[in-house]
Amino acid sequence: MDPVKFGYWFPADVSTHGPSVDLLIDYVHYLAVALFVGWGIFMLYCLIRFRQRPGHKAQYELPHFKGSKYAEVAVALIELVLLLGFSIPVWASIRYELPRTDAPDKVVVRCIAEQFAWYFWYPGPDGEFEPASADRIKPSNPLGLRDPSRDAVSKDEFHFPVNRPIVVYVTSRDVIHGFNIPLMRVKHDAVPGLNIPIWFQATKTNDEIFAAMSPERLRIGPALVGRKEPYIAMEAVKAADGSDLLKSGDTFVFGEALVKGLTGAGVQELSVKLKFPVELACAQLCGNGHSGMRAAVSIDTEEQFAAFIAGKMAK
Amino acid sequence: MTDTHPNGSPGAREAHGGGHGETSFLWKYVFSQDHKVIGIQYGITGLCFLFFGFTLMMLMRWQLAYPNQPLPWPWLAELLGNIRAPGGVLEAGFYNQLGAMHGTIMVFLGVVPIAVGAFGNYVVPLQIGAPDMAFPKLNMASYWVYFCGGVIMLASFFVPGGAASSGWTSYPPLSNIATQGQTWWLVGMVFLITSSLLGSVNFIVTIVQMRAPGLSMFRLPFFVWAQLVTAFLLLLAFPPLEAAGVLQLMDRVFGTSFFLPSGLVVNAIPYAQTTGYSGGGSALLWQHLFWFLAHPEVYVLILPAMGIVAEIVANNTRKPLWGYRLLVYAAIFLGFMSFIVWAHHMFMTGMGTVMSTFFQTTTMIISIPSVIILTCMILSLWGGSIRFSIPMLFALAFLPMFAIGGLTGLPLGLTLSDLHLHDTYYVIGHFHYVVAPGTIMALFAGIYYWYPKVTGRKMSGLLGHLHFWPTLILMNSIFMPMFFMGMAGLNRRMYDQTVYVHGRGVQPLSLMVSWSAWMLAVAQIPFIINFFKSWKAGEKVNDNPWEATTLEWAAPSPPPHGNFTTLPEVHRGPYEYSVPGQSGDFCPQHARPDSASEGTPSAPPVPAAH
Amino acid sequence: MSTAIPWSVKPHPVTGIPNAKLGIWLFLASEVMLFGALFSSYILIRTGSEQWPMGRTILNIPLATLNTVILITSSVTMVMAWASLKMNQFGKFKLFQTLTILLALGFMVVKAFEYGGKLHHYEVTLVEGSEAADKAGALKITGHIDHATAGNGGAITSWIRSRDDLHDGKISFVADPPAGSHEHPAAIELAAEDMERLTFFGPHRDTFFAVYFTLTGLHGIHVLGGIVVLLYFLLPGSRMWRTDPERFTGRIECTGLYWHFVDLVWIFLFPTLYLL
Amino acid sequence: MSDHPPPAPAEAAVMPHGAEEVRAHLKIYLAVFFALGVLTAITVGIAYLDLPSKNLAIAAAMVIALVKGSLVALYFMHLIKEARVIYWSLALCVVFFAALMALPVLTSMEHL
Repeated sequence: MDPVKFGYWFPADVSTHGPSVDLLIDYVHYLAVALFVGWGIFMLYCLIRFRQRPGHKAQYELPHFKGSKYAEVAVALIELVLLLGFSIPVWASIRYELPRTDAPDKVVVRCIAEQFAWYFWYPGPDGEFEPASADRIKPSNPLGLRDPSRDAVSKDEFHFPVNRPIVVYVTSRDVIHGFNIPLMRVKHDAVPGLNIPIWFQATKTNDEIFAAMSPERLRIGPALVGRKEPYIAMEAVKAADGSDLLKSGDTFVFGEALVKGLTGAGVQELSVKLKFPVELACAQLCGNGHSGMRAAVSIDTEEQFAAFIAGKMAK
Repeated sequence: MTDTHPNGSPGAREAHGGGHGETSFLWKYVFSQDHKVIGIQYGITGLCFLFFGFTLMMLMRWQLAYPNQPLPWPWLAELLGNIRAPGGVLEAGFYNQLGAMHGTIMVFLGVVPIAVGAFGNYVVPLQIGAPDMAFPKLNMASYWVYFCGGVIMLASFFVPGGAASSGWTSYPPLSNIATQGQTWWLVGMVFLITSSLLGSVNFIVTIVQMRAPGLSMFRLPFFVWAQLVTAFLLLLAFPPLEAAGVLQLMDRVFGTSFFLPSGLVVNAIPYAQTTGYSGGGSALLWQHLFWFLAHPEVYVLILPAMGIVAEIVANNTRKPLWGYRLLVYAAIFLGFMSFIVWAHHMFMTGMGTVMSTFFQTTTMIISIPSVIILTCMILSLWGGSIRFSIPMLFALAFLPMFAIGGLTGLPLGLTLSDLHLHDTYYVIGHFHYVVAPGTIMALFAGIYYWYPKVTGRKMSGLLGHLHFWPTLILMNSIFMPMFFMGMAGLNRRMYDQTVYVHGRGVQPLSLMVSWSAWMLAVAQIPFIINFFKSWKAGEKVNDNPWEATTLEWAAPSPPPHGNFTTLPEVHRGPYEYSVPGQSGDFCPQHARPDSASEGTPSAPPVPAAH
Repeated sequence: MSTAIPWSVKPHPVTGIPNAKLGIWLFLASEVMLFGALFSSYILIRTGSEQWPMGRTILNIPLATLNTVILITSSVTMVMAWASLKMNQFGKFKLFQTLTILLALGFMVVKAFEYGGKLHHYEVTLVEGSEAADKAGALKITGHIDHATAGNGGAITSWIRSRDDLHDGKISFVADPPAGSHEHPAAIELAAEDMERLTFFGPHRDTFFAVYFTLTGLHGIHVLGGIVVLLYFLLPGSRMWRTDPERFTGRIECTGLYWHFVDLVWIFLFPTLYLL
Repeated sequence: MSDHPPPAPAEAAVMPHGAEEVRAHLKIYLAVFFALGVLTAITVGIAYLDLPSKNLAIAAAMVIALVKGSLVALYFMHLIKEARVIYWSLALCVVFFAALMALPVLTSMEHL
């Protein structure tokens, strides 16, 4: 697999429909750049050739330009091709085909967003979702299920198996949120009152992505305290007194003590990898905690996914 | 000739002056009914709001460049107070207030009032040879209603909980459950909408009814056409937002549920338990009503800018605009289509395939007239004798900047590519290219261009260059990186983008954007100096310093009350530059055919000062 | 000499109308979009709702019909007022203008009764399984709070959204007569803990009432605005008749256009809210 | 008072409501009033008829309202004989009104 990099252009792409999204974006940009460069060269040429100078006079009447008409027709045609060839059919297929045709191996998940957390709700072994009611909501039963032991509910951690169609019913219970996994080119608003199905299929597991990802140098500062996402240290750090603060390969979460220790040891940047490098972000402004409304996405193997569900059921 | 003049007697000016009676300072400059004074009022107020909105953004940029680090100056943190900036670090809620109010202020209190209120008010009656707007009292009222709206918006920063913080789009239910500031925002918007409605009625009537004799619709300068289309957009697109504002006020004040679906759970408690709300509304209804306005609003922002650029390009290439009629038809078509594309802002809300196909098709169609307008303007350069005056530099910069803004709209208008780019920094880059390096550059061009008409003096060229070049470069170094940030998948409205690994990847770009933004503020200093200094100390110029053809240059500078000393009569189209067989290179619209053929560049004779 | 704005009185030779007439029509066009947006919202919310009450089962049709007739009549008197000016009969103008204002006021009075009836009508949602619910035989009852018998009934003066707003924790409630009967059942005592939700028929009660109050309220504001304008032209504004009759007639024509538009809106509000 | 008298023939051509003509219109106003009253009675009557289909009832009520509205607009507001510029403005308004009425509800009905 290609190395997974972050920044400056498309992020890595681990979904089946992603390449067509990227391709369309590329094509539109080819068109845009061609037009822009064409205009730009023509404009610069005009500015130089027709600058005001002694002896040069403006022409009242111009030779007939056919070029502009051709250019406009060409733009319209290219847009038509992009529209009819890409956008409409591919969009229709990724938005509609699967939830309707019953794929036997599909995984159905419900995603419920709230300020500021994501809940992922999987049916238990019976394959049915329990009835839920807002009146039953309490910390131990965040979705208000009739019998919380019969379904699996995960908060801020989204597991699903690789190479299988995943159907997610996205909704929100307070304000509008945006369900967005940039690495999978998946995005949809979570609108209260609507339960909207979207689907996608992953092509790489979390472990493969992790292996292909280059480590990042994370700036150490007080802002890290309280972050929930687990990291894996790529270098060992010794505290000021010589004891091991972090060993290479350690899985850890930034806590107050750790950050203090790192700062005390004079560490400004730390080489780490995210344990779950695929992230789910909120795309719609949803309040003060909007930017922190993050969930980890884990693309599992079948065994990992089964273990995950079993673990959630056991609780 | 003046005796049979259907537009007024030779004494129109005196009569007009007599009409307003009072000449005290208060009535002459504060509650003036003269379109020129009102235009200047709009302009100054709009520039102040523009500056204020810019300041809000500079604050935001600190948090984005240096997430969670205290502000560099303790006095600033102290000024903001402990609620807004505890320990000098901007608070997330305050950051959202800054974001929401930056958008609102820039669009509704800054750019539109300058583009329409200031330039439209000042220039349109002059360009059509009218003594004033059709309804001077209404004109005054629309300024003061706008002013009140602005004061309400500013005051909302000081109410408990601060200003509106749900984005300039104010999507419910977030805005429904937001603090009091949102109610102030809604009331302020109702004022601003009312002001726009009054103004647009005035503009349309003025342009339709009060053109000078001989000034047929297809002899109107393109700027007037742009203002006419804009006025229709304001007239017919704003009321739905007013309706939406009323509905949200009902929701917030009287507890209705227009935008609240049943079964909401806020903070893990059923919302009905805490508020007794009934439910049954639709969260997306607001988006429909909002975007029904806000998409045409994009063209309200851009059309007057195109009008300004067209005037300046024609004047500084010393030749007629290429495809004048095509430009006019394209502008009308653009205005018309802008009413039926709005839901491309809502592709990610669960829209079905039929409607999304409809809206992406109309969106692709609307790109055609934009391409035509831009192409016409660029082709107009061909065969000219191009003067690189300061207004022309800004106008020329507008063309590629608007092109970038327009072209980057294409991937957002197609559902499939919108899938990745929706709600990311790409969107921010896109519409800022249209509005900031696009429209605002055109507004600067307009200020430099019409300044001699307003004051009788030119702005300094040296300071103009010092303003233009850094502004052009910095505008690009602010907004170009945003496309790359958006491509990387970074969502907009993020208080702290370093929460995400893909956000950390583009954090250096964020730093670059912030520094460019702060430097852009510095780059405006020459403009501010120029603007105020030239008022009294600028180079004195004659009534038509740019040797232009349109009617505003037939009036004295500054034009007196009632505008024209002799009422103009129009004999030709708006851009008769370099007409073959004439010695001068311009032929004003009002020059009589016989005197024009004599080719006196400074024709017609303008009576001595008053 | 009032102003030198061209075509402020005489019609423009090309367009055939004076400025103000074009202005008022443009304003009305924007009003069409304003009410259009509200109607559109109404349709969207109604089509999206699971059930929607028939307006005529809740609202007072006779009063609304009366109001329709009043408003139509006022439109006729308005057009007659303008026609009188055209025929140079200032006395008749004053008469018809006065009649129009009286009819408009009549409309508002009827409206006030209609609103008042709604704001004093209550709905109680009873707690499932409570004694009161068993007694009433239903979870929701509508009716009036019996101010005479409830010692603290007077405490309920303002807008009540939840039972927590009750001062004394209980009310005496007279339920509506059952269908087909006109006899009110006897008052019952309801304690706060019996009630899930207590609300009058105000805008917050449900989306039907939200739509009803918003649309009729906004229309009512338009009527009030019209009354102010009509009064102005009946009293101080009519002095202009002596100095500039043509301009005055033009102003009355514009006022009339506005007033007919208000009538027009009601013509659509009446069936969509009350009858369907 | 306006100090620019327009050419007299133009005025005659565009001002249809001379005193005589207005007098002739009075009968029309009363007829329209009568028609509006009758239509109001019909629309209330239909509502109490309990038509078999809800859509039929809506259609009937809307048709009557449209007729009534047209009468008011055409006769009281003189739209039957009005300047072209007003027709154009209103035509524009009607198109956008139609878009405003149709598109949001169509979109929401097509929601998944």
